[in-house]
Amino acid sequence: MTDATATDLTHAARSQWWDVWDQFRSHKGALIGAGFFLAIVLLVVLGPYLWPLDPTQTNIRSRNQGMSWAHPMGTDQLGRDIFARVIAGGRISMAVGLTAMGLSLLLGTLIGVLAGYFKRLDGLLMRLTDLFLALPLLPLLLVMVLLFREPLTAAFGVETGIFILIVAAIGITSWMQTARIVRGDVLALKEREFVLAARSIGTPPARIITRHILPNVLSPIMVSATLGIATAIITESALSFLGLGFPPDFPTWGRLLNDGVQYLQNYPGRAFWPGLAISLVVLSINYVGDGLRDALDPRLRGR
Amino acid sequence: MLETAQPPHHQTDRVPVASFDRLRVEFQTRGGRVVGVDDVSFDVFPGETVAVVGESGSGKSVSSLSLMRLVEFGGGQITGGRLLFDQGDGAPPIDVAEGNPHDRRALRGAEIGMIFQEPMTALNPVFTLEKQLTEGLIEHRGLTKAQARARALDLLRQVRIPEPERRLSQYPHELSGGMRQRVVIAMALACEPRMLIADEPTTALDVTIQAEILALIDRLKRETGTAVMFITHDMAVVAQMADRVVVMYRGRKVEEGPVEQIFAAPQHAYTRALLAAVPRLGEMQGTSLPAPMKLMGREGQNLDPIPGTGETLLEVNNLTVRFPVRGGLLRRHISNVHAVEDVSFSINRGQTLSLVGESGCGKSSCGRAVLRLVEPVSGQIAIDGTDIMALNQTDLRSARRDMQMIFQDPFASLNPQRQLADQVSEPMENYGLHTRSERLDRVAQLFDRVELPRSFMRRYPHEMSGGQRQRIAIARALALNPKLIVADESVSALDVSVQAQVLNLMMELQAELGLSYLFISHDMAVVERVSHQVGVMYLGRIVEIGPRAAVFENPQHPYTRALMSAVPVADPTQRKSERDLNFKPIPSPIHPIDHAPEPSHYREVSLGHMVLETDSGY
Amino acid sequence: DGHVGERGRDGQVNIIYWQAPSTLNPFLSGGTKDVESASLIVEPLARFDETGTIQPWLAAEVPTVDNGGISEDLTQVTWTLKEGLVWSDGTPFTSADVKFTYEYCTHPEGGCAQVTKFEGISSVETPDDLTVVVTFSEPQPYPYSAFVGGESPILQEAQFEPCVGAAASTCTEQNFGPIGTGPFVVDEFRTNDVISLSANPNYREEGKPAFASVNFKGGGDADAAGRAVMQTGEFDYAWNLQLAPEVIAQMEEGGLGTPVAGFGPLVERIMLNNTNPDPALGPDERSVVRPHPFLSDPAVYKAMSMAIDRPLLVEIGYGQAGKVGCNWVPAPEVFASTSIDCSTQDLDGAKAMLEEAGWVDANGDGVREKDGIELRVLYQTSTNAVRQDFQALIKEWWQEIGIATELRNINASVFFGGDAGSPDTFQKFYADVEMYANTFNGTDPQAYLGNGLCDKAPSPATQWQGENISRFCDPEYDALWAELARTSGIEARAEIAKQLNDMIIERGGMIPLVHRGRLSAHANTLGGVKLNVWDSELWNIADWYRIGE
Amino acid sequence: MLTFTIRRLFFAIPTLLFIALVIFLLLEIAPGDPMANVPLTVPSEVKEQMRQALGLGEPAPIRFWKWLVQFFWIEPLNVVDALFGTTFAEGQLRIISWQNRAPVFIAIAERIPQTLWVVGTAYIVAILIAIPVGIYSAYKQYSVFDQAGTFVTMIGFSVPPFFSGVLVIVIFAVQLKWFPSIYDTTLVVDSWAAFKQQVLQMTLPVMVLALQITSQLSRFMRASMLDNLGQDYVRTARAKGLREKAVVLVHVLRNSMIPVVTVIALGVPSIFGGAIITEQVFKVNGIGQLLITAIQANDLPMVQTLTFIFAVLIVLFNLIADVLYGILDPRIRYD
Ligand SMILES: Nc1ncnc2c1ncn2[C@@H]1O[C@H](COP(=O)(O)OP(=O)(O)OP(=O)(O)O)[C@@H](O)[C@H]1O
Ligand SMILES: Nc1ncnc2c1ncn2[C@@H]1O[C@H](COP(=O)(O)OP(=O)(O)OP(=O)(O)O)[C@@H](O)[C@H]1O
Ligand SMILES: [Mg+2]
Ligand SMILES: [Mg+2]
Repeated sequence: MTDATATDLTHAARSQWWDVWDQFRSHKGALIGAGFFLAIVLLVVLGPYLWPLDPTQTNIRSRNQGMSWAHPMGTDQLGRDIFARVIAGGRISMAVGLTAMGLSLLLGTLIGVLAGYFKRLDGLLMRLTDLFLALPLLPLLLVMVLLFREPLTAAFGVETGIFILIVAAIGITSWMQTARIVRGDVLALKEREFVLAARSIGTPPARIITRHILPNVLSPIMVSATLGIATAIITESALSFLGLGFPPDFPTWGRLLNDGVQYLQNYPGRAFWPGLAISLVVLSINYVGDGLRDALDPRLRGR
Repeated sequence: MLETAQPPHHQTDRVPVASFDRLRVEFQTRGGRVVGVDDVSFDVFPGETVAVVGESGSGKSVSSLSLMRLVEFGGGQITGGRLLFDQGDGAPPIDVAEGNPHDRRALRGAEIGMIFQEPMTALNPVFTLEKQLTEGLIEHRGLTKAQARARALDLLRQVRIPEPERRLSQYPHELSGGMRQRVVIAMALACEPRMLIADEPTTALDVTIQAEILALIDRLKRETGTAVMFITHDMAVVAQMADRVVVMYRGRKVEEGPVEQIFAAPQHAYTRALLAAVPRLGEMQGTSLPAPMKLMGREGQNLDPIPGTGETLLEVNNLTVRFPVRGGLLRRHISNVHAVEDVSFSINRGQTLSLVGESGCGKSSCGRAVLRLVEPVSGQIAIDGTDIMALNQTDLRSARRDMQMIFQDPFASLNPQRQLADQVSEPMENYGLHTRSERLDRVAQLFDRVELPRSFMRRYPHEMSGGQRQRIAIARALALNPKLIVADESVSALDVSVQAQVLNLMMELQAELGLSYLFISHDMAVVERVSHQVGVMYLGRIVEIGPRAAVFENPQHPYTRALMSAVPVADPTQRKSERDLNFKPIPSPIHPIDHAPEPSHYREVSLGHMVLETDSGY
Repeated sequence: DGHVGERGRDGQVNIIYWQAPSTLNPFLSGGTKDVESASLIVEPLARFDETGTIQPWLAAEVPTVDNGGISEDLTQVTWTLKEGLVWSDGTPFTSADVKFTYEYCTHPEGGCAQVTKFEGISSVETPDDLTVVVTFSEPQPYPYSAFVGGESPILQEAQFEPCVGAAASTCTEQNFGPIGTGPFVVDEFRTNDVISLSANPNYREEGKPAFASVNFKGGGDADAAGRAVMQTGEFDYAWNLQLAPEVIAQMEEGGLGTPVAGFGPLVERIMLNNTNPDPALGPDERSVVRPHPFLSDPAVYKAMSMAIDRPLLVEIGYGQAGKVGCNWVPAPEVFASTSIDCSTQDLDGAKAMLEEAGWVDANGDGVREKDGIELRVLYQTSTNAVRQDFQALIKEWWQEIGIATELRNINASVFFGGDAGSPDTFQKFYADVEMYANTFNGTDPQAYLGNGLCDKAPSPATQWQGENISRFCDPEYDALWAELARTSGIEARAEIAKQLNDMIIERGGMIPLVHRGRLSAHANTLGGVKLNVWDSELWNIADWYRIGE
Repeated sequence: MLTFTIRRLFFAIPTLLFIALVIFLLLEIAPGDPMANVPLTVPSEVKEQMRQALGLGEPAPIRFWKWLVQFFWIEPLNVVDALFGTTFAEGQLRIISWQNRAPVFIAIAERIPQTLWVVGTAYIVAILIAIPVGIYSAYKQYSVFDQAGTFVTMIGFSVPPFFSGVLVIVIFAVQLKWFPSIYDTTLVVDSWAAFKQQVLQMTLPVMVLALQITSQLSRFMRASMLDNLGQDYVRTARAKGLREKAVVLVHVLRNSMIPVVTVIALGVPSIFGGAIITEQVFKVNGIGQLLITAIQANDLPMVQTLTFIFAVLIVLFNLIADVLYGILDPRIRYD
């Protein structure tokens, strides 16, 4: 055995994240997905500098144009440049997706870990999770939007206010799955010997959670995360569809897609481009998620 | 390599059932092609047991799976050699390695039966035993359901499963590990195969059950003339079972020969090292103190016995541990698992007390209760005069500095996500000892101490072998300079050679640092090697406790005797004659909440050698 | 080709309304979808035709002063019913049913949505089975409100008798299946989904309706409804296609149906706040205290109006279904003022006007100011794609003439919800300008023009109820309106109405934008459709027929 | 098992009451008014009168209590009356919708058939597609089929139904004219032709919905199969010489189905809840559309009742999923 691992010993000592990266790199789909995702992120972040057209600038003389050099994705019914709108929409949609996912992960992980680790809290927190699962999402979202939209827009301005609201609405209604998964994993981890070992060497509970439990539930959390971004983007678009999302003068991918649906026959491009953007992001994120799951699983990495 | 070595009863006119001919198997992995076995050749004759031995990863399983053509399903590929199998109908043997694995289906189950290592997972959890037993019969023998059922009953009787009718409708989880393994054996035997492959069939089992299973396989071989290929890394089992032995090392066969020859005059250096590492029951007869083992290829070993001191370090009195069982509509506490029942013992400074006993008898619970990792129901625990039971959580935490634990599974007891140095320094960090750089120095010293290169400090557990991981666990336990270490099955999961190294390490540390161990194990040979005192546990109670020599040489309690007789001895000349080992099934440790067990009463046989007089349920 | 023949010869007609009817009792809802679907079944005494002319329906003739139906002092109207009318269940239709309808809707606990139709009536008498005498407490120069039009049909007393007052809401069977005199009877009513109807066997006209059954589907969106008529041919008639003009054009290329437009008095307008909406004033003072800091200056609101390119708005938002709107009351024809023209955008003129009035951009931030007051407006409306397009465009134009605009849009159900506790209703008007559309029922604008009266302004005192949203207040206007209320004779009334219309626009009540029409579509095989915006669109369904190949 | 079920049912009652309260409070504090859809031409005093007629004047706790009584007592009595012709519930006020002033359960009963037809069929179709796809993808992991399957399921996961719905309408109803674009809820299936018509009108919405459900289910199925394919008992089964088909479709499948079946059970409430957007796009006018119109019209009794029914179903199916788990997996024994 010692001999068998002799070759192992010659490897230079490396950090854990190098290993993860190595494993990730060997997953072709994940690598391509990550590439696409990065490209999209860069585009929406740097887009406004590279493509200086104002997404809200109307131009009546060039309405409903097709693809051209001046307007790579054409223009809409008020002559606004769709490319600029897709970029601007992406900023909001991606930001919503990422932060809503972050919030839902934070909640889900917190509740999952607490419920899994502290037996006394388990019953209470799991009933809470049940409650949220049983609460019908749509009316809940609706009520939240109707209720807090005005105070928040008053306090933070339209954009930030509604952003906070949508992110909170999506985050608060989507953490339950994560919480359940994390709790299950924590329950299992708690019985693992290394947690017992940590207890026997005097590690306090808080440190056991942060050092021993959390890193080991990272893999399911990451998978929830990647799915969460996609769901959040889609939920935001569904909210827009039902008239509950950002105000109509804010381009988001969901809103652009929704507006474009009416013109599907006249100007298919109007629905196609934002639709493509959403699909690309979801696809790439899912592939990244697949790769991450493999990369974060020590069993796979150990081989 | 050693083709000249012929088994005594082997006549040249007999045809081997299976012959491996320059077998080579490769695996396609992410990291490229890996050779599993290479150039392996040996024969298996009817009515003969060939033991294939070697450390973990040496290619034992891969060879056997190749013969079943199952290796392809695990991503392997037979890239060279032939696998001749004789179907016994006078026709020339067929080459199993040809064709695609699906075409060899007729062979599997019908001609070759296979028993796997893990009885817990080898059975499909959602089907009844009847379904799993009859499937193969219906498939290969074309029996009707009723016929198959009759045969299944027959098989269960053959493997001595009580109440076979009832078992047929049960699910695997309703059976104990030993029974499950019998079912697996019955399944393998269902179609009366010409050859039986047993891949570590007893590694996961208790000694008592192991003895039964081994006897069963041996009897079947003799009665039916089946050829048996027996895979194991346990030399004691080999000595008991094999007619011939094939030794494998890193994917190659290094030695082959009759069992007596292998044990008496091993040729290859690896075989010699392997044998030297095996603790043999009875080896220590006549001595009273434990001493490190002599290992191959190690110079300047200090093999002095370890005397310890006569000063008491740990004193445990009337320890009782119970786990509540909830039930009913309101999930009220209705009964208790009596895991540890009125147990008393003491450990001297620098000495080792071993607890032995079958799975579930309460050894781990007892060890954990000493550290109050599980809360005892009652009893006194005093270490160095400190009353552990009286401490509050804060004081308990600081008291734990004196007591550390090493666990069974070195893979499970290390956090897979943290670097080794961090894990070793964690206890010091917890108690705020030393500065960061001092801690690093200390970790480096500890690595030296457990004989690991310092370059390993930035590694992760998965980058280590099992033995290395266990060393890390020991280093971590040593970090706080404890007085007592509870070693819970610390070497059970390791290969023999590694096990010997770790045992030696522990003993050296004891000699140098004056550590005391509470050593928990079910392996009698290991216990004999390391302990000053031995306690035998049964159903939560210590049935016999005393100096090692006294307990091993003069066992008084019937359970201790049964246990001793079940242990296989690593010596083919001392084969146990076939007796019907008849162990009673262990009664349930669950009692209603108002059950008040009798206190334990002991009879002193000789100085310090106590035997339980109270009814232990055995 | 189907014009004449026996009843029910043309099989089924399929109608789609993208808003689904929730009840067939128009007195309980007031929603257009409910009123129009009910008009297939229950009918009024008289109704308006496609030109807005009143026509006798269940009455033998329309009462006028000339034919003696209206008393000289304008306080009594006598309706004479057609003879031999029967309900669809075969029982005779009598004046008692008319009187019952009046009692039903005016019951204080009934929650009748059409109760204003019966305002001013002191009694309804039935001297005989065919005569109904309606007495008003004051002279009514225009008495065609009660029992006229699709919103005020006659219910059967025998059926609705148990449903008066608080019991109205428990009468599911009646509300979902009223017995009427109209061309169709209800077979099945599924709320918010679909209504199945079949020809009324007792319908008063021989050979009508031509269709044996009606499938009235509701729900979805205008897009799908238009597609179902013009592109897939699944339906014969689609109501109110509020769609982008180019989408309509594309659908028309499907070749199966034709869009038809009709114009009533519906006007999309920007209301100007005549009070000060400054948040600093606090909720009870906001939009109560006069005047507005800068909107009271005619130069400002006139410049704002001149800066708007209305033809473009029409083209983008409504196409065929819109016209440039310069008036508050754009229809009927006789009441439409012609004195204001607003169809050309004049940005330079607007700038000049502001300049002249002293609004200049002295500090160079692009916003004009005067006496320390900057021209910054908060422009709110309900959430709706076309309205937000309008907002975007108008904001740009106003920016160009130096008026900074902040846009705000509010969920329609809150904006129009009338919840006195919400700060966002259109009635509270906590903004400088707001945009929405409004109209009136029937053809007489008197009540509608009354929305400009001082005492109709919403305020905390009235729990923010009241229809004078812009808080326009001008004693001259009030006096002129009182005169209108006393004048009879259509010409004279029209003259005063036009003056009132001009007055409110010239003096800063509102900026009309688009005169909106109703655009519906019918299949090319459906004959007899006459789009009527003054009454139910389905008013003449009895005359509809299938055009043979 | 029985005690487990009983205990869970027992605990469900306070949970449900609490959920009912939460829903009520949420709806109560949300702004919006049932009169918002009444045209502007109706003066505000009239609207106020209509509000009073809806019982809006009463304080919230009384309305909640009334609703509870109506939901848990009067409505069940009405069901009894309808079944046995009794008159227990006569004269008792049922839960009345604010939109049309009719008992909400009448509308709900009308909506259930089409929701079951469309969403239920989609669910079944999705299961029938997803399971084989998942099995095959897992069995041939990283094969072309698996990769293509992954790609398609991801697309299905990422395309919102309001887009895919209109897309299939434009393609199949407008361009090809194969299927109708608007669902006819009055169609009675009493003949072969009507059945054909029903199949035709269901095709598009079922297609759109099934794509989504398939996407998710097949992912689950694949993961679960992969988990089980590596288990030891699979090797045992092969060592017995069973056919590969038997190994995969009997041994592995049965184990893999355990988590998937519970996922399927947990998804059943969504059938009743309807697929809001898809129903809207195809005018199916099922439960989902009822809910959304009720929300838009601020019809609180309807929203409250529907959402609560939905919550009940979720709680119930959570329990069913747990029980199913116990039944399918002999290792699990709830006490
Ligand atoms: N599926 C696989 N993929 C890659 N390599 C494999 C696979 N199975 C076995 N191997 C490699 O083949 C070699 C032989 O493995 P094998 O399982 O035969 O060992 P073994 O002697 O049975 O060990 P153990 O005692 O641990 O069971 C090892 O180096 C192992 O890493
Ligand atoms: N946390 C627990 N809750 C309930 N019962 C427990 C718990 N831990 C152990 N037990 C029960 O207590 C008894 C003793 O268990 P323990 O783990 O001490 O046995 P052991 O001798 O260490 O066995 P093994 O050799 O398998 O490790 C067993 O019957 C076990 O099922
Ligand atoms: Mg092996
Ligand atoms: Mg143990």
